[in-house]
Amino acid sequence: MMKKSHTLALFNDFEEAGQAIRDLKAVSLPGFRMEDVVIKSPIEHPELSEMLGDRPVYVQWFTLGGVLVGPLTGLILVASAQANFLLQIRGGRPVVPVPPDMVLTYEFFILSGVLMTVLGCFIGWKLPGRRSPLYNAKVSEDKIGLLIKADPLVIPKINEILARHKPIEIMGEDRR
Amino acid sequence: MSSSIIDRRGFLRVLGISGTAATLAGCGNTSIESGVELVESYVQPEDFVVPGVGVYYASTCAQCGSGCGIMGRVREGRILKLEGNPQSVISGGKICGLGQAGVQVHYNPDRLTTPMMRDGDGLKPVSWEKAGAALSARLGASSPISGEQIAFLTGEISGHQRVLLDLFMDSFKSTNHVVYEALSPAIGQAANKAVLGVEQPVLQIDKARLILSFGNDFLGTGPSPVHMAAQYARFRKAPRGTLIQIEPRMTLTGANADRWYAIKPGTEGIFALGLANSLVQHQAYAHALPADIASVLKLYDKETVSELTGVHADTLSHIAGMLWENSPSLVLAGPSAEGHANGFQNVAAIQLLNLILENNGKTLQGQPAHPFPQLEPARSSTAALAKLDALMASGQCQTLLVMGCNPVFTAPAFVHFAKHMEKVPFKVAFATQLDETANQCDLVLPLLSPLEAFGTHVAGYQPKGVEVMIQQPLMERLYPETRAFGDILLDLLKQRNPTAYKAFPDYYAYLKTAVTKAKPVFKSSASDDDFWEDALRNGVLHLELPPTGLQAHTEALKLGKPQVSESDTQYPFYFVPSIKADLRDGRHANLPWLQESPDPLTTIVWDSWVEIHPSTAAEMQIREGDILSVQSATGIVRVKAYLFPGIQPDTVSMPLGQGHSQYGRYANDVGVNPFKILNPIFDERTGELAMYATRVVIKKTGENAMVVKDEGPTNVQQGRKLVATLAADQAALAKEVSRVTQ
Amino acid sequence: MSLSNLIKNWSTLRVKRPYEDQYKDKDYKWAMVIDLDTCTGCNACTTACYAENNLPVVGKEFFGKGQAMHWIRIERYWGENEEMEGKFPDRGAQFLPMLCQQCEAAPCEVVCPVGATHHTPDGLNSQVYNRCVGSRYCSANCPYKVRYFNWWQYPERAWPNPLEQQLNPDVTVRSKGVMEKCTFCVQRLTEAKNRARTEGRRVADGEVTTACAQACPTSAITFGNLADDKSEVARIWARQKVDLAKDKQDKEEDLRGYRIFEDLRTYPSIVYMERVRNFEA
Amino acid sequence: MSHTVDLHTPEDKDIHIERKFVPKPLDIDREVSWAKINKDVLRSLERPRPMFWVIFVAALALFSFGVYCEIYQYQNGMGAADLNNPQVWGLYIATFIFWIGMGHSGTLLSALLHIIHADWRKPIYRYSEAMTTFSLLTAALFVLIHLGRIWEFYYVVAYPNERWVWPNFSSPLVWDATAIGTYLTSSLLFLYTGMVPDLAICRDNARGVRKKLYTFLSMGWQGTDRQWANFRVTYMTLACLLMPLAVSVHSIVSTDFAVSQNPGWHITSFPPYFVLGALYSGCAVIITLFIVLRYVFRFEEYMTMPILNKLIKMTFAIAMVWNYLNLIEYATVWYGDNEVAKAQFIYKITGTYAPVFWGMVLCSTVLPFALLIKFVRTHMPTLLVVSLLLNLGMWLERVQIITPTFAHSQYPWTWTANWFPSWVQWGIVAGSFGWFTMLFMLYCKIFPAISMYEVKEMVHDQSKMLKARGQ
Amino acid sequence: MTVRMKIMLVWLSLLMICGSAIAEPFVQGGAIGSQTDDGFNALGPVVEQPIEFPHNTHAGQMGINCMYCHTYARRSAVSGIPRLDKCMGCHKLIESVKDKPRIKKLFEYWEKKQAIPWKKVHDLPDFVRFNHERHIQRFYFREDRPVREVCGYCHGDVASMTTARRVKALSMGWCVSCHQKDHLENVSTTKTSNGPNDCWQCHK
Repeated sequence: MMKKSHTLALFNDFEEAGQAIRDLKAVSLPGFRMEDVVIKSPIEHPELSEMLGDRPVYVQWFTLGGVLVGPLTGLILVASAQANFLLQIRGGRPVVPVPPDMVLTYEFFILSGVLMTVLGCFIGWKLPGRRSPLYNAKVSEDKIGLLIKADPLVIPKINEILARHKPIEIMGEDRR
Repeated sequence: MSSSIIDRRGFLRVLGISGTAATLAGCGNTSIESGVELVESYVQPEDFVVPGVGVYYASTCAQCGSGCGIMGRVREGRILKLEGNPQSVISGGKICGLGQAGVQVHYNPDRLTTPMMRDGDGLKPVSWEKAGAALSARLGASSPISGEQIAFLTGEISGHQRVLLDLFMDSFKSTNHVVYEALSPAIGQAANKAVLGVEQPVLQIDKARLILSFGNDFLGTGPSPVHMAAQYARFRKAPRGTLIQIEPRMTLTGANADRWYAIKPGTEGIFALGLANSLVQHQAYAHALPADIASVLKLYDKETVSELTGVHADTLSHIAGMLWENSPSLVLAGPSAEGHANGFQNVAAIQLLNLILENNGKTLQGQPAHPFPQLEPARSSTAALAKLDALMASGQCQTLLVMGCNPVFTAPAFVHFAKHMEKVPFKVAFATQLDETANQCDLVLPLLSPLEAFGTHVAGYQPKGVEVMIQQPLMERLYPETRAFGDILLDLLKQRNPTAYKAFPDYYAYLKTAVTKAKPVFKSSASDDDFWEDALRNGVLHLELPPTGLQAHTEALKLGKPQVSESDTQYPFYFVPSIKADLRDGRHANLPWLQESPDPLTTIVWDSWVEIHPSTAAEMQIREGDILSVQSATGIVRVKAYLFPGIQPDTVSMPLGQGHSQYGRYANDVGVNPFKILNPIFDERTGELAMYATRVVIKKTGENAMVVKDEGPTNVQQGRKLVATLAADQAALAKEVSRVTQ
Repeated sequence: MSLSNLIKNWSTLRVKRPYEDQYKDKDYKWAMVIDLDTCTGCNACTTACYAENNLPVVGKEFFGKGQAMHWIRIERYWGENEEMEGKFPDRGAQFLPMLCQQCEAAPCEVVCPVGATHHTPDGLNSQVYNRCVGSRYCSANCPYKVRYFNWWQYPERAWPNPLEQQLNPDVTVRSKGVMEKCTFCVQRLTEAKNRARTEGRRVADGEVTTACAQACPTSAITFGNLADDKSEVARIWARQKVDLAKDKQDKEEDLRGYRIFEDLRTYPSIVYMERVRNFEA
Repeated sequence: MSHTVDLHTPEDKDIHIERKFVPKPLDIDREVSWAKINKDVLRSLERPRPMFWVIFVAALALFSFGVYCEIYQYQNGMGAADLNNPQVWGLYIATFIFWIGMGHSGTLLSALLHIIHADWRKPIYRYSEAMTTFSLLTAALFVLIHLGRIWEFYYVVAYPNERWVWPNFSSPLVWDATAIGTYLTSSLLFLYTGMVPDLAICRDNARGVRKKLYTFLSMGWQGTDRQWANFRVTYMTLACLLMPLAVSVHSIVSTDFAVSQNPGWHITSFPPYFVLGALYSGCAVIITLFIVLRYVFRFEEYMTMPILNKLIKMTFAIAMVWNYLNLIEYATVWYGDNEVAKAQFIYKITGTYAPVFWGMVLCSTVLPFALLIKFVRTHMPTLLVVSLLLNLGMWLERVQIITPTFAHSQYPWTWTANWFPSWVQWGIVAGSFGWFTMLFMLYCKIFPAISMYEVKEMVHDQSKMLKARGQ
Repeated sequence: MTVRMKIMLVWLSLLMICGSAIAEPFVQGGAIGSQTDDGFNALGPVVEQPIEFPHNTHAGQMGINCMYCHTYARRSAVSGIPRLDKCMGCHKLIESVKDKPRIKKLFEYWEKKQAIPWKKVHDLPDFVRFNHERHIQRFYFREDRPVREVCGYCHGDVASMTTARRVKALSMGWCVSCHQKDHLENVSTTKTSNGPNDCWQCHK
């Protein structure tokens, strides 16, 4: 299989980019799949993303894991630390008192939830990572970019489709 | 806390690297170390010296004249703490705060470490050879002085030190051994002697059902506070006695009274006679007094007495009623009753009550005659000081020796002691620390601290039988250049009379010989050495003697019309100095523990203050901390005001003991010295200084400063049940478990 | 090991003190009785404590700032309510020696962030100086305000040579920034317990006492082992019907024993005996 | 624009109610272009108004003085602060609560308003979140400063160690430490995660060292659809976790007091009271910073008056709730009829520290009503002064919680009447304000203080909405 | 690395953290980084003593009981250094070694009646109270263990050294690790007990 190549088209607004995606979806080209289309935009645009098909997000599962494991670990850590050999009676309370441990468990619950969520997010982002081969600073300003990965052979065809929707610019790897 | 009371003195010599190497324990080393500190190491210690275990040695407390037996906890050659010696009847195993602070006399950072000699304006350290030469030149064998030319001024001194001192003075054919205690009870003693036949009757506080005390602070500053406190504890157990205190300014004892009454200063005798008048109305006491006295007593009716003393008339009959309901009772006179122009009269009148109530032999007893009267403390008096002062002023006195006495500080301003002292060409002080008097001397000789020296003490107040207290070193001397007072005296005596003292290489040898010689009196059959060892181990030689009876000389009382001195418009306030249990006349102001120990009644520390009743303060718009000028005819001091409810409204009070200028870092520049504003008023009968008779005027200066005290902004309990009080008739004291009564 | 300990001893780790009488089978429970009727307020105990426990003398300036270090302080009240009654304190002053109450349910213990203060098996409220970080939360939480903080580096100022030689080697000299308080003279207790253990016995009544109790001229302070029924302290507690584990005592009118702030449920180890006054006088 | 609503009542179909919708000023001008947003915000990283440097240098000076005081205190002991036996905490803990409290509004603005999709938060949430983070850092500093042995602070941290000892998990201070640690970590992560797209913008427009910094921090963000999708979920999840966390943090801080038996502290309503107080003081600070940033960085177009107006309304609402809880607290004390607590309360309002209490009442209870006046809401200098006074009031509130309780506790003997903090204490407290301002200003200089991508969304959404309405 | 692998890795490390927390919430054998193979060995510095005392001769070759010289160990908190007359007690009579330089030094000290300034080798921080008496009573007298084991547990095999050198960490974790063990109460029972776990037992 040949090494795939990229192309990046910049559009002025979401509608034009949407049209381009619709067109891309309609055609069937060898060596090009819809999964290889990536939108790069300055803001989030869920409708546009939905057009690309179902792209699942796993972050919630990390959160779930975090909020389950965190409190359990926290509680066991706290309680077993209280019950170690140098255990100390304090203020007439039991050595392993429940209310304070609950407070700490709660904090552990949130902390590990947050940590795991962020962790999951970064994994989902595939960050930190290298930049993909094609990038234009304008996508962080006001342009919408479509990054398409495909066989080098079909790239011209794809560019053609993209060009229909008044892109400001189409960048290819060879042109860099 | 091993209570093995062990006595050897040998351990002092064989200590190797002793405690002097020990630094601030616990401060420096906070990690595991190797090869940094030295191990406590011994050459040849006694068997009982175990590193890490404290050993207790018996000795005698020299902080005041009570002669309490103490025990010192010694570890690694350092004396750490003093406890009471249970062998001693006087202390009964207890100790007061003043006694505790004895270690700070010993470890005081301002201790005198070498002899000092006058060089120009200041004192310069010199060697003992030089100091000894100067001393020999003046007081040696060839000394020309004698008689009135030499004077030895000391504080209360007893035991063999006193014996040697007397011998020393004898060698000069002089009787000028002047004993001056600023707070001496001389007036009371004279009155007691006149009425009861003894200077200081033995009190049985615990046996009394009712104590009526006219300003007698037996719990704080009496002749033997620790012993009296123990008696007081028994007095408070079932059947619980009642304490009524009548005084112008509340003392510590007054603060513990069941009922406290304020009275105009100096009228205590009138009140006592008023009581006597009421008592003799009662059948049981009707014939207690000779008719002539009884008839004059009639002048002292309730109303007159009430008007003169400021005490409500009903109180008089109430107390009289209490007195005849509760027998045996005990009526006591204290310094605030004694220290007046009519002080003798006051005390005699108060003792008259004891006679009426037939307390003699029950709660008051005579002290048995001491088998060694030469060891007893010499009586002090201000009259003797005045005589010495005159001697110095006239230039007759050639040599003045001072020990344990600081008249430059404690003598009233009108005596001009410091000025007259300058006229004496050779002045020697024996001291552990420089004070105002020593600073004026030409030669100052450093003494061992009481915890380093051998000695004997005999208390002036012997509560039970007779005790000779043994003082022994608890520690090796801190400073090699310091010497025992006894040794210095002995050296001088040897120069005066080489043959008589040949047998004694040092004061220790003298003491041991002298004490063992007394063996027969103590009915001991032990060998000399064993007797001596026993004495050291116990710290006390006790001889059980029955108390003697008291006499009744009602004629000593000169009765007249009840009258008081006219009120003085220029000086409207009575001035009542108060004696603090720990600072006394100021000789303990150099001890940081005592400076920081709050005054029990005001909780003030590190300061002087003037107490004024809140109602008077409100009239004069005085708030706490306002700096007032307190002015008498003799002098003026500026001092902070403290509002104190336990004081007669037209009276102000100041604590004694502060106001030092040359007494080390802890005493200097703390407070003011009220001795300096005392007026020259003397007791009419004895000629002693009347300390409580001064009158003053107080003025606001407009300045204000914080009063440093433990008490916060409130001095009441705010209803929070901190100290609960139960009525005596409700408390089932008899059912209680108590060690005190067992 | 800790986890297994947790599982194995779960029930004992959940014991609430002191109402589930934990001293029943114990050898020691140190306690005290202070008789306010015989306490004269003379301050001998305070000075004895300075001598025994290496308390620094802070000096006038710091005392004035409220930074004194007296583990036992004698309080003097003029009245029980919000105002003093009458013109004079007719019934004398009300003295109260206040020291750490060694509470069984001590408010200070719970709040120490580092666990520098805790309850020892013999019923003392301990303070471990080298663990203390100085958050002062314990003092903030102490209803009796008997904890004292080292506001300054006192050892540098309080014991100029040779005063430092008086320091008790059994007691740590505290540096700046740590909390301290009355320990019931734990160095004496430890020594006595060790000796008794070596000799295979329990510490006898009267064998060991605190510095304050030892000095007290009127013997107003009694110290001893509450776990020993025959000790004087235990007998007084029993006679005064004060139960360590109760926060409200059902005692008769004529009994004098009470504990301060019992209603705060701190279960103090010090019983005060009411001051008695003859109101007929 | 008017608009008729047909109610379709079955009985009488003729009834028509006419409603008038007054056009509200927009939160932000919808015509502003995305490129301009980038330009305006990025400009703030380059050249602020000179006032920025005035503020920064003043803060630096204040901070340096605080550091000097802290060194002095470190070397001499806590006595340098004139703390004493009952007054063991002084201003340190009061200021600690103040800073902790301040941190709560950032979360409220960013998390709570995010959850409920209140769009007006978007231009202002970034700096309020930064404020949260820095005020937490400052608060954590006070935890250390007030320790007698600051060099042993790590004893409070639960970490496995050779000595086998652990911190005391029953101590509210350890809860505090844990809660603050959690909150600091979480809000830092929240701030950072939310900032990644903006960091990418900065990266794309920066040069030199800054470029390297932004490149490192943005970690290769490209704004792909996957990244955006994950971002949305993450951001919402974090917001959901942060809300209960924020509530728990300040209620835990309140347990420092509420679990103790001291009169004036042992109050059940303390946790909500603290949380509301926290939000209150935070909102006040946000208003202050709003005015400052708006001026210093020329953000007039984004931090608009309508947004400020909403903020002020929210502040007012919170102030009223706080007032209510305050009243409830006193009512509880009074009705609870505990003599000691009552005496303490009376002391608080009449005793030595009564000026503190009445100062609080004036600044935090009475002054918020000034926000009802339009002039106050629209006149920036006045509003600045008012918001600063609200802050002062909230600081006084913390002081009046702590100092009078120590001064008038259970135990009468240790009451204090004239305790006053020393210059060292004032210096450290002042230094903390310098430290916070310094950090915050530095942050705004280095990172975009306005969330660019969200303002873009806002503009986008607004144009969409208006388009839908047919404008 | 796939997303899945990353997820796996995270879960794995998380499990490890939890595992360590549950099993043992502390680290044995000295502060992290200072541990040696068997846990607690931490050789102290060489301490130069005034006399290079040969423990190996006395305790090793001649087999003298430690407590013959360190006699306070069984009755005091501190074991103490032997008093000088103890050394002399024997060495006065041992003619054969009198000329050795170390013994000459000893005699010099004795003549001067000066204690030998031995340096502390095992010096615990000042806030720690270690009681020799209790440990000796418990393990030497009650449990009847050999003296070289009882003393050697903390001091190492001194019988093989000349002057003593610290060989154990003497750290708190080390003390606790032993206190926590189940020690036989005495020779004849199987009943065990731990050392005290109360802070105030060792801290003052």
